[in-house]
Amino acid sequence: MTFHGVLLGLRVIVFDPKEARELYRLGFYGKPLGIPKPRDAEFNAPLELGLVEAVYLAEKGLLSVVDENGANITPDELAARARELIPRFDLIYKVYKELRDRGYIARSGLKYGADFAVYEKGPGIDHAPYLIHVIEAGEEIDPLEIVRAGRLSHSVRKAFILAITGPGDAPTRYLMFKWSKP
Amino acid sequence: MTFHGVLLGLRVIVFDPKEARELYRLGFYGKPLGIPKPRDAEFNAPLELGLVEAVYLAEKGLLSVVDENGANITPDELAARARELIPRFDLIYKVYKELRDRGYIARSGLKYGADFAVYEKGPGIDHAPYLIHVIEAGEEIDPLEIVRAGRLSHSVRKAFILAITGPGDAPTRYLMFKWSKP
Amino acid sequence: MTLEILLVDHKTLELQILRGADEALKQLPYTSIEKLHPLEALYLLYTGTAVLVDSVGRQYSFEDLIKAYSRINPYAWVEFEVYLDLRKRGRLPVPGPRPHSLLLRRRKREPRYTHYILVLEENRPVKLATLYSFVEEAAKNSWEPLLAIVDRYGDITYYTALVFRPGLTRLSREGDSEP
Amino acid sequence: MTLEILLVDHKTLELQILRGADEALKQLPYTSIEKLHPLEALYLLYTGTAVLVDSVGRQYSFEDLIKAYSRINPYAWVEFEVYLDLRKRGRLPVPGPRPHSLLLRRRKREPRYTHYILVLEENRPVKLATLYSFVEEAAKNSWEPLLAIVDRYGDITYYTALVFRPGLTRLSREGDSEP
Repeated sequence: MTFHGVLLGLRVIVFDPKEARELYRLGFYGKPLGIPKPRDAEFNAPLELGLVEAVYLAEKGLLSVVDENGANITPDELAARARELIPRFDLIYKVYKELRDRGYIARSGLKYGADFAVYEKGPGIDHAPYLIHVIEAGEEIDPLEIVRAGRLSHSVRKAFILAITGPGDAPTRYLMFKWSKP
Repeated sequence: MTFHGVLLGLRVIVFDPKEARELYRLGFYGKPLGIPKPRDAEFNAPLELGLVEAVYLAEKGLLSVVDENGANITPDELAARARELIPRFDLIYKVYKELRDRGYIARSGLKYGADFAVYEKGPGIDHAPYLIHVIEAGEEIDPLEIVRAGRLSHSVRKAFILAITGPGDAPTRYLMFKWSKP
Repeated sequence: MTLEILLVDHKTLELQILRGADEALKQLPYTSIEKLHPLEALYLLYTGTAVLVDSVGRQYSFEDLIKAYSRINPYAWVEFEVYLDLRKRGRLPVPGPRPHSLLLRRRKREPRYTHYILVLEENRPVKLATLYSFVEEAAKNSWEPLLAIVDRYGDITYYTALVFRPGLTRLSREGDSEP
Repeated sequence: MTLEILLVDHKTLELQILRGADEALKQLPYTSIEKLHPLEALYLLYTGTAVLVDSVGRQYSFEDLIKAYSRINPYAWVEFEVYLDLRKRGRLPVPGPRPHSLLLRRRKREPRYTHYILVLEENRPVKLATLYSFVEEAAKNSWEPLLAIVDRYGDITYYTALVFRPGLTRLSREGDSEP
């Protein structure tokens, strides 16, 4: 089935509560309006999608998006919009897509200071998410990046993952770090 | 009096333990080798200065610096070295200098994920430092910067300070934020 | 439904209470009864306490109104999110003196405002001059300035702001570290 | 002082134990007795357990040796910091197979190594290829790879590293959040 969203500013809103519930149930996409921590998919509210998720669902053909005036927005147009507004959108999207395609539940890690929070089963099911920090790597990385990611992840888990990636087809490599005392 | 330091890589080391103790006592400058949290200035170890502190002390005429071979390094040469190695050195130094000149104890906030930890009396005397995040401001700021600084400061205090500054003589403006629930 | 709102102008979104002023007073401060703000109408529509019609009797849903409001205000959705969040916390916000701002009272019948809220959105840069003048305007009126920052997934974080002057502003002596 | 070290070569910092091999064995693993690494000599000088002289009898201090070591190794100071920190924690590191690396045993007399440590310094970028090959080399030898990251004020943080392969690496089921 196709879900229907409206692009309002930096967000895509699925207004129909039935569609909202189904889309959330499908893979913990989005956030129901006014419910910071949904217990389950039994809410009765519109669903708010970030642009990263919205582009992913649109490209999969699961989401059709219109603007405030009802005019259709193609997945490419949506991605162009996201690229304009979100710093490092292409890198973040690339990692998001790979993780979702592999079956992980990838959600915003923003409230933890990370790019993503990744679950194997889902929020409320897994004990705590793994935090992913997307890093653009040339040939080199400043160890400061590792320290900073560690500090941001500290309150959630001892372990965090750096997704080190580059533009285009450059493969993404993942390094997991765990704070340790020898 | 003048203290004597040796530039080794990214650090300036004051080897003489007596000088080390005096310099630490002078305003909680540096960190004694092998002592992560000094209780007082009664340690018997060399003192390690970061380049920001070292440039400040050198420009004040309090610190004379030589390289591994004993050749003299001027404050300007030291600053040039720091500028090469430390991202945003000029902005960070500008804020550090202003805070120190005003009588605050400004130390590294790196372990908290901030640029500085600022004390009125000193570490171990004040209950907890205020964390300062230096932000380069054009005309605008992404609110994301505030959220990120807040997340990094969260574990220390509810309040943190953004030092918003620009190159040259642009005045630095400080905004203090405190996490709140209305 | 006892509460009926009239959409006077499709462009400016001028709104009036057509029927049920008594009911409206249970929901809103008396100052809002004469001229309803789009955020207030959105809230009444969202909670199902009112219906919205135009002069020819056509009915408009919450979705219709938020789309229309988005056309004239790029912050429409996030402002509503903050308004809704404050209502859920039992507060009664009213639209403030500057764009994307709200004012709060301690209690419904109290004339004085206590908090001045500026809605900000991640990835929408804000002018520093705006931040400063907001904090200063709040100080002048003895309101506590609050930034409501909505991140790109709809989570809201509130921060009290104040201008810090090195050497002049005293840092608080007591610790206020998190529990 | 019973322990005397000879500086064989000023340039390469080749070092030998001149006197007090028995004393040295209390301080160092037996593998280090024949050929002393600059870090080990620095530690013995720093703790005041040894003196360092050259072939004409000139004496060298801790400061002299760390300056000399800095000339041939830009990581000299931070490597010593990590070495010292590990010794303070009761561990006995030995120089590892690659530059800026150390190996750890569980106990002094145990032949097997358990940890492989790479010293990194903030603001000194490291090649990604270096990080990967380090983690892989550790895996091949069944050593736990540890990064020792020294920040620009001398604080050290240790991280265990592993390559994560989406879809293949299992995320641990139990929570390991901080207390």
